[in-house]
Amino acid sequence: MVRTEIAVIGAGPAGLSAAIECARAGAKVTLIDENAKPGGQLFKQIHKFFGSREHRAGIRGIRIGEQLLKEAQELNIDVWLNAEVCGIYRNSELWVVLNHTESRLVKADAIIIATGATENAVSFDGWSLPGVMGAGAAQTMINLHRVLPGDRILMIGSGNVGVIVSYQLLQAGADVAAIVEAAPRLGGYGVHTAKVRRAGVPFYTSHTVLEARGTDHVESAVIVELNDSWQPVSGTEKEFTVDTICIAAGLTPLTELAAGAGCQTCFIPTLGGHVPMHDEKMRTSIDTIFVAGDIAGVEEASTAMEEGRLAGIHAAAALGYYKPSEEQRLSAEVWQRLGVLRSGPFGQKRLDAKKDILNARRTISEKVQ
Amino acid sequence: MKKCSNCACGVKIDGTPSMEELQSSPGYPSEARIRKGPVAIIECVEAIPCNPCEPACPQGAITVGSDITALPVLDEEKCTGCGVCVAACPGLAIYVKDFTFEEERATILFPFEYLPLPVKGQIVEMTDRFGRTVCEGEVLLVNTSKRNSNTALIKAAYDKKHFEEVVSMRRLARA
Amino acid sequence: MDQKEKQNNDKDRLICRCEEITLGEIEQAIAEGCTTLNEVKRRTRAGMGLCQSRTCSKLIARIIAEKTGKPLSEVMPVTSRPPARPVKMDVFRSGDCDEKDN
Amino acid sequence: MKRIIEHPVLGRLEEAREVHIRVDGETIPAREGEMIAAALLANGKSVFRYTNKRHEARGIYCGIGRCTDCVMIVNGVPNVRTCVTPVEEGMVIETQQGIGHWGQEGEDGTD
Repeated sequence: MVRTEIAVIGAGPAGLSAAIECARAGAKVTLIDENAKPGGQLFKQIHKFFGSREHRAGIRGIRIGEQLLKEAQELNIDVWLNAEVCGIYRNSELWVVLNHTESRLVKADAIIIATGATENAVSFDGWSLPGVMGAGAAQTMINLHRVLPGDRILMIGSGNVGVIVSYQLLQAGADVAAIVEAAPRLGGYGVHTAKVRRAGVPFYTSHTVLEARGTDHVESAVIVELNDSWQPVSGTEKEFTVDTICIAAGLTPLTELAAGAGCQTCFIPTLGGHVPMHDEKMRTSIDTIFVAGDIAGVEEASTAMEEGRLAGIHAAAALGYYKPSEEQRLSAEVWQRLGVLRSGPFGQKRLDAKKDILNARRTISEKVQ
Repeated sequence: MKKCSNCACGVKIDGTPSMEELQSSPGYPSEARIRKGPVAIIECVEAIPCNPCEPACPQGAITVGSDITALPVLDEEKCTGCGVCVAACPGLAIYVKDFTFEEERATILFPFEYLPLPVKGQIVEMTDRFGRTVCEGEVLLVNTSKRNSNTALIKAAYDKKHFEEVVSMRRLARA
Repeated sequence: MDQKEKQNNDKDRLICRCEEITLGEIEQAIAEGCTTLNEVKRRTRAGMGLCQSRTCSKLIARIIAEKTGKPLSEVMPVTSRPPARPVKMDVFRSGDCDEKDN
Repeated sequence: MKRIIEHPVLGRLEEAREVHIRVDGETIPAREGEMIAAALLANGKSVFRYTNKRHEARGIYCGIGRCTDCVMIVNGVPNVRTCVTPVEEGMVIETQQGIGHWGQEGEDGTD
């Protein structure tokens, strides 16, 4: 059995930030990730981030990832790679499988779960054909592995992921035939949609994908218009010759470890579905377990990093590494930056949803008392 | 694409802001200012938390304010059209256009993140907000300064008749 | 394609990619009384494959919610148990697993 | 399907040592350390397996090891997630039929 003070699960933007804060506070931290490289999905984010200078606005996600890794290295954080956390026991023990072959038990005084989210599916005829993939998969292929999954792409979903990945597919040298959105209005930021629109990519609002055609690979895609009650209007089908269909239909928090550990969840559709209840300190219904990033409600990398910091500060404080006054001061700084990121019409919805989680957590802790 | 293709549906349907949305936003310069010479055209019409344009401007001509979700406000008298904001905008939503470049031609400085890059003197297809070719353009400058972290800045001259529509150039075919 | 033909086609549409369970099979399970993800899973094997329902659980939840009128919050989630990742049996003979047993 | 050599943001693809893997009996080049799925895509292969019941083609779907759609038989081990398993020199990879099988085809050296 390996002893550590704080175990952080997931080395994406939230987990890295959390581990950095824990180490800064002086805690012994072990950062565990199932991938061969740390960074999570951050190294796929090759666009410049929004926010202000304190959120590293204007810097590409991939550079922010490099900065975080450098900080983690300078703080001598113990990083375990190719390490899958398969279960959490007794609120403090992690079952870790190394390189798919070897079991390890890690005992920690506090655990921060930052496992991120998984892409939602959309089912349609032919959606299991090779060539139909998550938008995130296409993004992984082009930006991490530097391989184009196809030459001509149809994107399903106009949220930020859909439009950003469309833009990045164009940058990688592919063509994007169209972006299809079931809702009557586009989901992503206007600056993102404008970038792909001026590259000639058309948007089809109130449309959905009906079918992927092809034998062993996608050869074309059929889309159809939706009426006001979201039903397909027959006769409005359009066929696009494409070799790839990307699905960007939102994300769902990866809560299996938290739920398996016994953390109570609540259902918040705006943030992706079931999320572990947590308080202002990012602490779940189990006192030793914290969450941060997309698992705590799907937002974006900038907010994930701030939440990671919060979880790190409070986990370290829970182990006595900060005096309450210091903890409060550091936490207030992060909350201020989070408040800024959650402002405006896009942020407000997430802010309200976050409040629902905090209220749910408060209710259960009152019940306990 | 639905209902109209040319149109004033706006950014949430067409994906690109309509002229109405642009002209009623505080970052879009007045007709009078445009006629005086190079000026920043800020095509940011949606309140998102973002403000790198503000500190980037050496003239202090762009204000977002403490609520960084506010739209950038252009002080068109202070703006010299220097173009620093063009590369600073993470959304690639700022251009500098010069109506006074020549008798017949205006110029645009725009961000471009595709390969291959054009070369100085090359004739390219200038495109509008919908990606349609509007007219030819002559590339005057290709700035690949490291400071802009791989966002190239391209300056091109094009027919003044299309002053407002042109925002970019068509991607060039890959070898 | 007329509406009926379309509906028949829909029945063949895959929902669970791993176990190759169709919309028709899931609707059948619901018709037979399944009202949660866990119940549909036990009845049809949808979500029991290699990916452990990571891809299809939300799709199935929506189908159940639509057919039964139950809110999504009550239909989801599936019970999570270790291992959270596919693990080879060999692993149980390795390292700390032995230690834990002893 | 091809490698992205020049990229406007990421720059030129770094040189990597070339390794060779055997895919269904055919030797193909790969970049050392890259994921099997990426090497296959770069070589124009997008069908990684055929399913058990409907015998339908499958390939990359999630690309990050969650969906298990891209599994193949790697060095005689079935159900290996190729999108998160790096290539190694001499690796033997087979298109998986159904639930696959243990042991390599042609292990006796006849190929």
